[in-house]
Amino acid sequence: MDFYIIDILILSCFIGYFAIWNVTPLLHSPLMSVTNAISGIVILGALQNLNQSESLITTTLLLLAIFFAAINIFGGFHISARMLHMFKRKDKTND
Amino acid sequence: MDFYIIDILILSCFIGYFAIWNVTPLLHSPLMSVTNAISGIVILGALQNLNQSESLITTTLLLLAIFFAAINIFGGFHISARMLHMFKRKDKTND
Amino acid sequence: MISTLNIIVYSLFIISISRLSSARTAYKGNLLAITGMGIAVIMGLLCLNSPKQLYAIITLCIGGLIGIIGSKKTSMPQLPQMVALLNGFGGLSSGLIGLSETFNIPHPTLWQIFIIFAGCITFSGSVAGFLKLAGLVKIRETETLHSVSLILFILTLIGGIYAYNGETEYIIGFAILTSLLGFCFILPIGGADMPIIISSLNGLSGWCTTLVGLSIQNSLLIIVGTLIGASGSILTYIMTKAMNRHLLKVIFTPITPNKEIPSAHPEQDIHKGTPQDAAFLMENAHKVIIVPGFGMAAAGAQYELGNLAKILIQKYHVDVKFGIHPVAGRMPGHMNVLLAEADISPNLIFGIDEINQEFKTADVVYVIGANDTTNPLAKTKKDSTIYQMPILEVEEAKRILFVKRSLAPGYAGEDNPLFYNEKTLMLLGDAKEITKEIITNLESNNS
Amino acid sequence: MISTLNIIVYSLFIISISRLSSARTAYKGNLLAITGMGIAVIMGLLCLNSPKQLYAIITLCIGGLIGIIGSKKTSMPQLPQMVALLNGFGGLSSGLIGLSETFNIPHPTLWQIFIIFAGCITFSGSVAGFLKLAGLVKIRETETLHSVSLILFILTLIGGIYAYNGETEYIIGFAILTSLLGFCFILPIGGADMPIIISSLNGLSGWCTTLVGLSIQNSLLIIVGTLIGASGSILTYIMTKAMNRHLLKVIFTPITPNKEIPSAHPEQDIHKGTPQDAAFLMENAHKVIIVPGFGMAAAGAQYELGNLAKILIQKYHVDVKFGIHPVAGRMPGHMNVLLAEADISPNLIFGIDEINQEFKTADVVYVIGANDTTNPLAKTKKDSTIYQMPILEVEEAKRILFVKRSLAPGYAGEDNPLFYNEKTLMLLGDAKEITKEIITNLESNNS
Ligand SMILES: NC(=O)c1ccc[n+]([C@@H]2O[C@H](COP(=O)([O-])OP(=O)(O)OC[C@H]3O[C@@H](n4cnc5c(N)ncnc54)[C@H](OP(=O)(O)O)[C@@H]3O)[C@@H](O)[C@H]2O)c1
Ligand SMILES: NC(=O)c1ccc[n+]([C@@H]2O[C@H](COP(=O)([O-])OP(=O)(O)OC[C@H]3O[C@@H](n4cnc5c(N)ncnc54)[C@H](OP(=O)(O)O)[C@@H]3O)[C@@H](O)[C@H]2O)c1
Repeated sequence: MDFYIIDILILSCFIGYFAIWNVTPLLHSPLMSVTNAISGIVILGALQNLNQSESLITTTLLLLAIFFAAINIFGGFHISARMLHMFKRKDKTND
Repeated sequence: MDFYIIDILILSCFIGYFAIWNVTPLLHSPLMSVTNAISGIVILGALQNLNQSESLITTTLLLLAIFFAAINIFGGFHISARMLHMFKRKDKTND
Repeated sequence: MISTLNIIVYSLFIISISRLSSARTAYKGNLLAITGMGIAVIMGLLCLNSPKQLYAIITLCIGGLIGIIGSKKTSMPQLPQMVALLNGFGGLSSGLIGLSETFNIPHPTLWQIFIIFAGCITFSGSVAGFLKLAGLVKIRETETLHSVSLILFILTLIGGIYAYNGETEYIIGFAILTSLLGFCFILPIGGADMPIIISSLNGLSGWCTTLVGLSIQNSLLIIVGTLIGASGSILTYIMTKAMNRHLLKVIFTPITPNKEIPSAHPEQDIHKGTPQDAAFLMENAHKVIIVPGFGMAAAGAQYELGNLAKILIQKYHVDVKFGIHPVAGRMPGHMNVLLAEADISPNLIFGIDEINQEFKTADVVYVIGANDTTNPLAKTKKDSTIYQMPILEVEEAKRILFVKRSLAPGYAGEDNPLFYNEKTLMLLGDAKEITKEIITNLESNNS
Repeated sequence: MISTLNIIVYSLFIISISRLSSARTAYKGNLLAITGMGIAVIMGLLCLNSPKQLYAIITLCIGGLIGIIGSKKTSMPQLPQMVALLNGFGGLSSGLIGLSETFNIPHPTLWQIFIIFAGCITFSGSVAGFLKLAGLVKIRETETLHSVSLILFILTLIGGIYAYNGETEYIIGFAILTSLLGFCFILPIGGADMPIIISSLNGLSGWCTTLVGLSIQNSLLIIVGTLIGASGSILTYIMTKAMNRHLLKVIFTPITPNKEIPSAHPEQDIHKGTPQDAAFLMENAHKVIIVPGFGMAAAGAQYELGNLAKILIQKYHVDVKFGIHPVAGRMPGHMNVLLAEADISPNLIFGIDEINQEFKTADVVYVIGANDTTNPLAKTKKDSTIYQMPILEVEEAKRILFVKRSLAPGYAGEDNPLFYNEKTLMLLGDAKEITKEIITNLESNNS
């Protein structure tokens, strides 16, 4: 099973590689903020652990983790949407 | 464990997707012959099974499989090299 | 250890494919793939125990030798059939592995049935493709073959169920039925649709590898197979786009070529020209676009074409460009390989979108052995197989020179109205000969 | 079921990133990513049991609200610091998860130690980056900070070993030490090197997610984390290439800005100009290239720039182009976002390679709030931080108009010889005000 995880790691690296070289330099800022928001997926780890959490301290820590991840996710996607909206508009007026 | 295999399948599909769109149409013929040669990797399956093979019939079938895979691999890489060599040369004379 | 090697092998393969993004890096990319394959095969051989190791090495060497000899004997115009055949061998190999696995156990698994199915289809389909591409068979009774395919399909389904229940005879029967099915299925498909079929089979051979990987739980095979499967499928998609065909249409409405149509126009309707005329038009042109097609490949005229371009550029300072349709030739990218063979600069070569903007300003278009890819019927004739295929709009140029041996239609079996166009000069004859004569004329003139 | 959802989620993420390949598809790409995240979060919430589910939803809503408000309050020039801060929160979240896991078990695993380490470094490093980008700290004692970092690094190592042995206090101590380390480590790094740091931290936050995934055996987190980790790392590579810097050099040889240099040249050495002069030069030019830099962003002059371009094109038929250096502004691609904000057509915007071929034929270059990215010292001054960074070769144009408030150096702390160039006219003042005045002049003239 561990072998498969390593395969998954390597394959994901390749996908990251290909996906990023595909991104136009024009959109490097949105790229950073989108990937930033996506990395908030770590919230799933907090949610998953929250179920097993029994002590107050771990629950608090996990809720804090959820809190910060939520800022990251909502803030990140919102600001990406703001940026990309401008590019979309720009694109429309010229094509 | 099965889940991981599905992940591996999906990720490989994405890599295939990205890799192929990256290939210049100029090289679609070599692409086909390279991927063709690479698909000869199935020879590993034959080799792996050969070790466990006990009857004459399975050994024969597997050796046949090795035989055809070998044609595929050597023929495929050789013809790819021939094609790509021409592109390399062409490239040199113009840059 | 083996797991690390696995990772190295598939990484090398992935990198090698992504190196095909430019002609400069591609050759080394192929070497990477060869390295990967070398590692994998040696790894596989080392895991074998003694006598079998020897057998395997001997088999491998014989097969390898045959492969290399086969490849050496293949000329570039024959490339498509060679690739088809090799592809078939890959599929056959998977099929044999699947078959051999069923002998060890009372009941075959579903994976094994799938492997046998996909492997045999790939094999026999590719062989059928090979025969068609090599021009060794001409099919007229597509209707009959269609019915046979249908019956075979039903038989195969039934055979598959029996095979799944385990009797060795049924499994072998199933394999044979599947092979016949693949053969009869691909045989009637129109020649013009072959690029699509070849790339689908290319993808299918990848999926075979995936299935073998799933069956023996080997992630290397799964990854590499899927990679190739996906890439072949996408290439198929690109080709169907380039020809504006749907895969299902390709398979289920094969073309019956109507070789009779041209007789409708008597030869008098065309304007015949001589190589002298062609040379005159070209040397006085500012811009000449050369549109090569499969006939150029068949005649092996690529070197002459290279010389023609050189003399026009160097002696007459003509702006020479090559326009390549994505399906010109007999497989994707085929024409580019041929032009590369003749050392023609990639800077002179343009794809369909770019070159279609240039025809308007071209004085002469030299259509050499191309036909379907220039056929304006693609825009108008609804019941044609090339209907809505994007074409090279040579009609827009001031003059069109058409080199071919007769007024016969192209691969798609469709008459070409351009032959009878006012602007067209037909140069009937072999592509190589005619181009040579044009060059002789151009060389002798003192401008 | 959950496994299928996982696949959908990461596929959506991958597709959304590949949609960023063009401005046309990017907005929808972001929506896809949001959809994916929505599915994931709802899936996660549904698996929770009752009271905790409520807590989680409330926390999520509060956090989300803060995030959205924060994003709304961020102006586009402030983008870099906002992205840095959000990135830090992502890291903090991972760190907290790692920390909480260690409370459940007698001995933390190696994964957990790694998560805490990477999470805390990402968090505090990003906060340090935020402070520098927002201009809230100015560091002069880089040497001292360097020594502090070294000591902290050794302490963290020791702390890590103790933490691995299990005492809760040690683990918390370790987390605090790591956070301090990240902070002191990033703080002295030169402002000009921030794009590199920000993209590395971006990647690092991805790797944190991977580590959490490895620790809780969740393939979704592993895949998504690695994807982001790899993408951030490659972006870092692209940035180091664009600035010709090595990551290790960035980290270990921070820059001490020498704000004193400019005093060497008295103000008399420069040619001062007025907006009238600028308007006169521009309206009589055939080709004007506008080179915006961070100062333009700081002044919020993008709308004025858009108007300037419009009036020059429409009223004076000038050929207007924008030249954007890859590190212009304060984060990768920053300047493009600002120009997009002002509705400037992407057809007018060119990257460094393209625009550098255009300066030769330009009559006027309007350098507005850019400095380092045009500094010819990058070619000659070996001990400079910008040494060998590719620059926009504005020197090649006939006339250079330089808009900035003073003769102070740019982010890299390097004097700019262009200020004293014969061709240069310095327009000292705020970028927005000056551009406005130029526009007023252009509007009032009747040509
Ligand atoms: N690229 C691919 O992947 C691929 C693969 C398979 C099929 N196809 C199909 O093949 C066709 C390609 O179009 P195309 O325009 O390249 O070729 P085409 O339509 O097949 O036409 C080739 C022409 O060349 C002429 N010709 C043959 N040998 C010649 C010789 N020695 N000297 C001079 N002329 C010669 C033939 O006419 P005469 O007999 O009158 O000389 C024929 O009309 C399309 O229909 C395409 O769909 C493409
Ligand atoms: N793109 C990125 O990813 C990134 C991220 C972080 C750092 N950096 C670094 O930032 C620099 C970017 O170069 P750059 O040429 O864009 O900018 P720069 O070299 O930082 O120069 C900006 C100039 O704008 C002037 N300025 C500031 N506010 C102004 C205002 N309101 N009106 C008019 N002028 C004003 C400043 O001069 P006065 O004070 O005299 O007005 C300053 O010299 C590079 O060193 C780069 O490495 C880039």
